[in-house]
Amino acid sequence: MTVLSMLEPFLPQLLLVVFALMMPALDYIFKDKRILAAVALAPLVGYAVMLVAWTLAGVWEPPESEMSLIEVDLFSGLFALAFVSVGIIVVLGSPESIRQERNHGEYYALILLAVIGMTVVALSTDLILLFVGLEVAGIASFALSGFSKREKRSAEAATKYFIVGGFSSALTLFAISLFYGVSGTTAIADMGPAMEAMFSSFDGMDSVGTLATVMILAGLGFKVAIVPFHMWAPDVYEGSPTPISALLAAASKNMGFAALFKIFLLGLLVTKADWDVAVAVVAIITMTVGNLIAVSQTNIKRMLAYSSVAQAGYILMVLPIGTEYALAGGLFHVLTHAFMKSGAFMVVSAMGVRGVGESLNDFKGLRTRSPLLALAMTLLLLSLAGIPPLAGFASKFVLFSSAVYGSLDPGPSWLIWLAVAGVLNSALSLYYYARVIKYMYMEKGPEDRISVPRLTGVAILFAVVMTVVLGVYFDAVVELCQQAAGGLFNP
Amino acid sequence: MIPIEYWLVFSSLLFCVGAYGVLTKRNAIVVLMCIEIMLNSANINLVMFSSYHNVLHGTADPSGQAFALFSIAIAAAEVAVGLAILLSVYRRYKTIEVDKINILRW
Amino acid sequence: MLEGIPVLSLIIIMPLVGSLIAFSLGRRENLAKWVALAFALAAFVLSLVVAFEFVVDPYSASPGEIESYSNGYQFYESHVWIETLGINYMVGMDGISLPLFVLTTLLCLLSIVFSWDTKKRPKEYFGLMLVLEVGVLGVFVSLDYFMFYVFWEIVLIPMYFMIGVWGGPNRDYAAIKFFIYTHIASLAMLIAIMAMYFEAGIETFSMVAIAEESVGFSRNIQFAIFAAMLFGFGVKLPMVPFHTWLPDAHVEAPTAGSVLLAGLLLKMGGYGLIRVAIPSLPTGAEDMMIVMAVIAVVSIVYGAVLCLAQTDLKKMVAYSSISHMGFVLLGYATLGELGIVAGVFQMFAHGLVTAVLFMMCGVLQHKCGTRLIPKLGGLAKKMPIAATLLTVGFLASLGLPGLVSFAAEFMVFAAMFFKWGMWVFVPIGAVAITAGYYLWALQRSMFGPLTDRIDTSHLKDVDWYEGVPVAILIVLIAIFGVFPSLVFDRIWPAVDFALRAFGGG
Amino acid sequence: MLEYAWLIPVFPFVAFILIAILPKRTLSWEDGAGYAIGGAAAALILSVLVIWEVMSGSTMVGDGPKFEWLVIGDISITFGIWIDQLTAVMLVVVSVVGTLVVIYSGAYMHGEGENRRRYYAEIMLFISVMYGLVISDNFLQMFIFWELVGLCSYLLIGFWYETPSAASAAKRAFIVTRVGDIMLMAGIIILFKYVGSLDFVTLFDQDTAAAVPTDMMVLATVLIFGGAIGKSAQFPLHEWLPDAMEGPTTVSALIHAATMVKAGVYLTARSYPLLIQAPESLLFVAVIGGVTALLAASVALVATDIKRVLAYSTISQLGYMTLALGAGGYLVLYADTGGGYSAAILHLMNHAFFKALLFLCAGSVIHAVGTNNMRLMGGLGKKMRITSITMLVGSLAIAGIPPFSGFWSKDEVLAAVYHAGEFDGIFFLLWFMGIATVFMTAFYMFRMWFMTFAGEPRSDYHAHESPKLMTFPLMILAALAAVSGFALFISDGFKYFIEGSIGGLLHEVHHESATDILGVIFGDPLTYVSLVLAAGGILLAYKMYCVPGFDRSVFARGISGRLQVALENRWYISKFYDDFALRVVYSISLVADAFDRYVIDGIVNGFAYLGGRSGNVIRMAQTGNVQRYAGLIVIGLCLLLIFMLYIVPWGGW
Repeated sequence: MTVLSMLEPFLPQLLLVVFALMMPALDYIFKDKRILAAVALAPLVGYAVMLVAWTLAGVWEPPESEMSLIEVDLFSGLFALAFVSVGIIVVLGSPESIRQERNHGEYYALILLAVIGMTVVALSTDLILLFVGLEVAGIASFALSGFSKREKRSAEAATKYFIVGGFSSALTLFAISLFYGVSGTTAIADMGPAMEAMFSSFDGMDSVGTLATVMILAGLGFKVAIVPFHMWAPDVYEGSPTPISALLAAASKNMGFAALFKIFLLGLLVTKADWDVAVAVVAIITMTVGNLIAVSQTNIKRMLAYSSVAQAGYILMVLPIGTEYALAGGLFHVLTHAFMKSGAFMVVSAMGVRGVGESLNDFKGLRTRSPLLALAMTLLLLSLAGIPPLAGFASKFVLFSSAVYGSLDPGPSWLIWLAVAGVLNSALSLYYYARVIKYMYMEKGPEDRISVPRLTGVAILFAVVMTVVLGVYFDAVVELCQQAAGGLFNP
Repeated sequence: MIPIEYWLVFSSLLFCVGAYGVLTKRNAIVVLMCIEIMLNSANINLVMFSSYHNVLHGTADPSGQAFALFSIAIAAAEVAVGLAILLSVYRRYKTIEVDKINILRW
Repeated sequence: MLEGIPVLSLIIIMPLVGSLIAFSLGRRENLAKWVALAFALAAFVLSLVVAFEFVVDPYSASPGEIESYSNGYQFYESHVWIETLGINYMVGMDGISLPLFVLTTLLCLLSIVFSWDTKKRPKEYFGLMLVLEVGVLGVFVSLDYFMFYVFWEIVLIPMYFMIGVWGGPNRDYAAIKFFIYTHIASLAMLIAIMAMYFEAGIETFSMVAIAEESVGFSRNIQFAIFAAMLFGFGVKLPMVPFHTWLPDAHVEAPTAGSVLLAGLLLKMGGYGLIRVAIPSLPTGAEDMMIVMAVIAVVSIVYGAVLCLAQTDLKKMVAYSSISHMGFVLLGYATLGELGIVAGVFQMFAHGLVTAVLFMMCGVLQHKCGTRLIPKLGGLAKKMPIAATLLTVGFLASLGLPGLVSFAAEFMVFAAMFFKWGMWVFVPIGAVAITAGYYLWALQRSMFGPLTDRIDTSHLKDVDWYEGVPVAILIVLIAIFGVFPSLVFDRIWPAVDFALRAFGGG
Repeated sequence: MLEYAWLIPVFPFVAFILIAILPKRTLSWEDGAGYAIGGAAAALILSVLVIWEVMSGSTMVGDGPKFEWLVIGDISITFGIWIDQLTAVMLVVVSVVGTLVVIYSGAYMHGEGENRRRYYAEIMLFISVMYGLVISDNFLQMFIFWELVGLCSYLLIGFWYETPSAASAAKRAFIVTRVGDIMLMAGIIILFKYVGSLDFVTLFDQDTAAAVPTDMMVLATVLIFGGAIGKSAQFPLHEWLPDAMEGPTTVSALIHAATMVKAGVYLTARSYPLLIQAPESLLFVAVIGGVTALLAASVALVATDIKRVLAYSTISQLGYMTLALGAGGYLVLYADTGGGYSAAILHLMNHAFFKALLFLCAGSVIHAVGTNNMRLMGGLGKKMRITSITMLVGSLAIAGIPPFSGFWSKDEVLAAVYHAGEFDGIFFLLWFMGIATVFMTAFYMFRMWFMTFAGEPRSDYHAHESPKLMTFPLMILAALAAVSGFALFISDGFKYFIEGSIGGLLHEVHHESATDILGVIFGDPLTYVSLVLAAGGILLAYKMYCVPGFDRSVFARGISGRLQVALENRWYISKFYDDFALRVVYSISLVADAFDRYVIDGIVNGFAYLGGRSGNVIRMAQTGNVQRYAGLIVIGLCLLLIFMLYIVPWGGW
């Protein structure tokens, strides 16, 4: 076999790499930086189109490759789609929000690299590749979060992100090394059986396995920002350039979930009994803490950060439930969350572009200042709160109902409390989302009107449309998610 | 042949040393180095497990060592980015003492 | 004349279109009320057509004899919506939904007329009112749990805005309290729905299909699900002790908001109980029967007692709603045909009566600038029409025979006596208190010497857009009071059919 | 033509609608008095035709036209009309008094201007629903009209709503009677449960009535009589009636003397077939009646408001009727005679006439003097001849002086009570109460008459006889009050006639010729006892209030003084009610309100507060120091490890 055929499954990634490398060069050529964005957009859109085409055609037979490091299946496809769409939204929103910065080339290059890393994580079926993907995305986003040279907070965000990130990638790596030790393989699918065999032959090994499980949970928990590994998230989301906050909250988080799903539901399902309660507790704590703190925030970006912590808690439900249907719900929520969150951040970014701050008070009377932005924000927030008929409700519906489903016998009945905690938290979250709406619609603000920046507007429109569409008609998506979940559970 | 436990203890200690450094050292550079130490402790594990593979699992398997190489490369990249970030921090804060860098909080 | 016309969907769409147009009016804000009026009127007329086309007792009819009829529901439509989860767009109407459905279109129309002189952000105001109408109408005709829930939640948002934007001084608190409190309740209901869906395990959210399965659920499951539903619907009803959102919401809400809130939103709770909870979960209902009865009686008495203490006329009316919706729950609690039919009729009656009361409170608010009883007094001299209308409203609300509420209350009491004997004297006692607080309020606000605590120099009587809706409602109150069978004849066969699970019918 | 009897309420109702909605100018004379008189007169003619039919022997009990009001499953409630002798008598009473009062109002309400339209509308509504009540053939239908007459009384008492006392009196009247109505409703519901129908024709069938358990029957009948207690102002719910005098005098005459307050007696008489199933409740009825008669009469002794005197005397007379009904039930049960029953109904009719007369006379006096206070009157006899004479007739009638109507019926009542004593000793006690009441009645009536018409004016006013329009009804009523007692002797006698309405309960109905009746009456020593007492009362009144120089202060001292104070405070009963309503009920409601605000809502807001504030505490962990974050990661990691290694296996999930 030739190298080429070996690389065939990586074609999209290679494409992205090529463009990423072109970027700095183009930076010197073009004065109008928006062209860079257009160029960066090209491979992303291409990839997205390809994914959609594959999905519609229903062909997910991966090109045969000797080294089974990756699996090009619907599961990875959906995640890739989420990452790419977020990438598109972010790139669309960027030129206006970073126009005072220099080195746009690097900026777009880094975004592309981050997307590459994420897609690799989604594709990988092997711990090595998984780790590589995580780090590629991670390092790229470290740099991105510190991209804004004028912002003091940006640099601080980068430092914190980098230190905590490095720390937890060390955790991840150590955990992986332990897994490798006890299972003797780096192929995720083979881990489970091998570990069982190991536990039966060597006593004391299972506690090593537990240690590894906890460490990987911590390491990846950093990416998805679950309590208590979430502390970095608010600071970083607040400090980074807003489009990057969107990237982190919507895409990077989802990458973490891709890894978590793969490792826990593909690799560690056999030892589920050991970790499901713990993860359930973490999930409940996460959503509760996230929402409680979000209530007391006055900076929208920070509030959104905590809300995405809470969302992480919802999605984390999938692991302890651990059923196909639950995973479908998780995937669905990952998708919808990508659109809702990136959209919300883009609204903040749009206001930033027009020199309006990002604190709650800056949203006063947005109804009169910019009806469209207000409307978009309202829809996105209501969707985040899970109000029908919006995407957030649909995905939460599937997610929570999977908990109810799991709790009915024969399942463990305590799963119902996940659903209860979930709905109570949605009600709690409604408080701070509704407060923003109140500020926009029920408070008097400055009279001057805000025009919506064009490109950002397009990005927001994209997010909003997806939010509404996925809420009103989500038949196809749910079906895809179920297929994808099925693919992961019984390949 | 050295008992596997020794290796495990060693790598774990190394890991803990690194972790301790990350938590306590105020100079960001030192923190950076400590992270490297942690990564390397993991690398030791990988290599060791790989070489003890047939003891544990009865077969030989090089993927651990390959993994180690990957992670070393990644670590290098990470350090590069890290140092760049620290520079830009130093430009604005005129310090790289991590506990001084706390505008963003609550 | 309705062959093949999806008339229910048409009626639901009507206000939706209207609201979209109203929102997109741009600068021509004063057109909004006309748009709203037009579409609300259209919906109302259509619903009247439905009411006349409605077959009173379809259950004995031979299959295919009635146009678009499916086990118990007329004007039935069903389209696949979310196939993977078995969610369908499924609407239909029976004798239980018909009165409430028509009531909805009527009250929306009248409240639009009533708030004719709204100056503040009219296009949003009327648009939201129409959105609300969409939600309520949807709730009353959906036969699919998912869709039911969607419409149920849609209702919250416009009401949140109406309170929050056009509300009184303490509107922020009231609005968010209403929003979150009722939202929590809906979520409890949501979990119950999920549990029913999976326990039934037939891959569909159709109420009818699930009901057929759910009657067979194990006693514990039924009990748990019913408890959740009772909470979910009970908060809307509202039942003590989950009622405290109501007075705040009413006191702050604009008049039309209060009318729709008390006239329609409360009914959603009562409707849900009889449409979903009780028939689908017979043993669960039986196990909760006593709980429901106790809560109902407490609500009736407690609400009435609280009314005595109120100084704000509107707050008094709000508490009286708690008391009167207690009758609905009490009727249901008997789990007998008589009681449930009476409960459903009580919802209809209360819808008409409470609308009058809130509208009159609104009139006083607009004209006198206050609703505080101690500040009012002797207004009958200055505004005789208002005084007359308010008096009739109060009398209707205290269950005066010949007016609409009487039949319901009498039947509820009868049903309770049949079931629990002498306990009936507890709620019956509340009737005297009811008379007490209404007449006392009337005496202090309308009779006696003209007050000097407010400037009554240019006090004028009701305007046409206030008087006409109230007058229409009062005429209806009288008509249905004298001929309650107009409604009862449609309700009881439906209830009879719904109670098959109890061996009834 | 009985099946057309349903038209009787229709005419006044039409008049009500016309007066209510017609534009002002088309109302023409007196803002609608014309329409009112027309409606009332039409009803009167029909009523006379009805009683004519009935006297010629045809009734309509349960076989009249029906209207299905409400059907739920197998429960169906139908409305219809029920016309028997009792109904006929009530119809005549209502229509005669109603018509005369409306005519009288034409002059009396002249000064009211704009408000007359409201007045006539409400009066017409009242007359209409009163007819409805009388011809109901079913307890629920009766209850509906029962409540509606209460409503009309509320509206008319509060006719002068600007005066606070009127407004509050109206409210009190409605609420107090409402208490009775609630009892009535409960009674109806009980019957509904056991018989499954509310039609008289079903309920009065002794076999179906037997379906009700005895104790339930007692309860039901007592509750139904509770309704009567409220409406007919029996003790202990009688205090609203004196307050009701806040309304126009015509209203008092029509509603609170002649018709509505009789509804309770009518109801009791109507439910006789049920009552005699439960002797206990008969006794209850009798005792209440006796007590009421005595109590009310005693208060009337000291009242100085001319209308209040009449109000209390009304209560007292109603007590007579109830007493007679209670005793009559015993007679029906054990002596197989309708004596008490017929006496009650006869007294009902007579009282309607002479009490209406008295009220209208009082009205014309007030019209002339402009005050209710008898202390300021006196010496009107010369100025207002017709009024004074007609009022004298009325007073003689109520005092029970032959041959005026009151004598006959009151004597029948007392005889019946005494007779019932044979079957239960307590009736003797009640008889003594009744006989004492005779004395008091005579006294206070003539006290009133003397204070008003005799002697010299005690304040300066320029009284003059009222216009013809007012005196004409007075004269007619006076004639009726004088002769209506002779109904006892018409054709087969009133007794025979009225017993027809409870025919089912009596085994054999015996004719009595006029001569035997007279023989019975004047052959009985008790008759003379009551006559002597009545005469004594009149004489005492004459001594105290007509002959000058009598020192009334002797009564103001000692035990009688304290008694007098108690009487002037109406035995403190209404005071007790006010305190109960204001102190007890209202404070309970205030407590409940506080509970609702601070406890129930407090809990809700407490949760909200926790949700809102606890975030502020938790977020403090976010110090901004990155090493703290890393430290938390390690701590969380360790906690998780402990949790998974130790707690989870131990917890046994």
